[in-house]
Amino acid sequence: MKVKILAFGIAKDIVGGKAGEMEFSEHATISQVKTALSEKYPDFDKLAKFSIAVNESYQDDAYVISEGDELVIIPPVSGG
Amino acid sequence: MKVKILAFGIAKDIVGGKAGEMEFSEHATISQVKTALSEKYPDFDKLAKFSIAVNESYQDDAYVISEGDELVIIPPVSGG
Amino acid sequence: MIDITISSKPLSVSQCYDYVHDQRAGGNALFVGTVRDQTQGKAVVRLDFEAYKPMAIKEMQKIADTMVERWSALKISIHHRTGTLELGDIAVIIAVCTPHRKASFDACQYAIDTLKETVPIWKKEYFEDGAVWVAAHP
Amino acid sequence: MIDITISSKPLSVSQCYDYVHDQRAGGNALFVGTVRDQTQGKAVVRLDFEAYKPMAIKEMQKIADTMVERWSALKISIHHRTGTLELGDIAVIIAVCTPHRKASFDACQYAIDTLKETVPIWKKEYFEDGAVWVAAHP
Repeated sequence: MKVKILAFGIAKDIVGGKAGEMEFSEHATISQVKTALSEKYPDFDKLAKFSIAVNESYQDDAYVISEGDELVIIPPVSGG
Repeated sequence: MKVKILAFGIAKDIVGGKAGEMEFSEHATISQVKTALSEKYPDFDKLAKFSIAVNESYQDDAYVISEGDELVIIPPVSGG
Repeated sequence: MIDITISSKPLSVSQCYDYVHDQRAGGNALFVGTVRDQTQGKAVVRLDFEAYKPMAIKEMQKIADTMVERWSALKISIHHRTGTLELGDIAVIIAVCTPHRKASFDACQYAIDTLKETVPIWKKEYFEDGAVWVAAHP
Repeated sequence: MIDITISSKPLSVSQCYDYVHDQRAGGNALFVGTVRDQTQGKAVVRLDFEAYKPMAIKEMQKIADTMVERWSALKISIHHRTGTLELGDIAVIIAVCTPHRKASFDACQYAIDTLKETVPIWKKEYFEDGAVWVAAHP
């Protein structure tokens, strides 16, 4: 399935744009999403960490994504 | 010797005015000043505590007063 | 009783204080984060803040909810700036009032510490010779 | 870099913030103490603050000196009100800026805690049925 991905901060620089789409198998987990991102964009492995938010909430590695989810790549935050 | 005494807060109510004078022997200590005050105005013993400042600084019980000192009775403070 | 704003316009300390000001409260604590002129000895020229706004608002709301639960905060104002900031500009304001003062400090400090860990906002620091996304790399 | 005021006129949070605001600082902490509408469940009508002004200024200066020494405070503003205050009025403002944020909270909390112990200012609380000098009796 095709899933929409948004990127912010340095993640936007790494993927080369704010919004994109990636192809994942049905029932893919966040863990698989992160692995796929690191394979396609090796610069993600250089980050202190990165998280994935789904529908405006952080989700852990075991979370299963669904068609229509909006995934957001959250590199280390630095507000304040 | 006669010494000028200022009183603030509840101390002003106890001694019945903001400024007064009391007679002390030469080389009287703050400890003796406090005892004399408690004897003359028993209400001082009802306070949580009271301190004496001399020339705008707290002084401890052993401090020896001199002619010309300005003693200030400092009941428990409650600023802020 | 919770006022959360993410704005590209300059932030106002008195606006946040006025919001939290309450006769039921004795203690008001405020934290104001401003743009420093240097980072580890290197001169900063300006900053950019980028926010994932809808999620940032949700995460700030969670922080405020915890301040209410844990420290009985009566009113809370959290304002964060986005866009380009010059030296000395205000990046964030947290204001909170509580019945007693100790709680106001604890709640305020919790809020800024947690905001810096969880709220999806990113700071890019510009130096004379380039720019970096803060905290991105180990 | 130290601004100490005892005044019978209303205090201003933005005035204190503006004083401490500094490009060398990343963290500004402010504490604002206001008149609560009750004390231990009893309705407060108004307050009077009386200060032994010259000594109070000296003791506030000592507090500020310690904030500079112990927490590298860059600028400090301590304003205390005297006279009659109504509910919600500001009794005290402490504002401090430090290079890093943790120090600003610690310095600010030290200042208000110490002010309440050492600075010769006295608060009289007025209730419907009388008045008391706060903390006078055990």
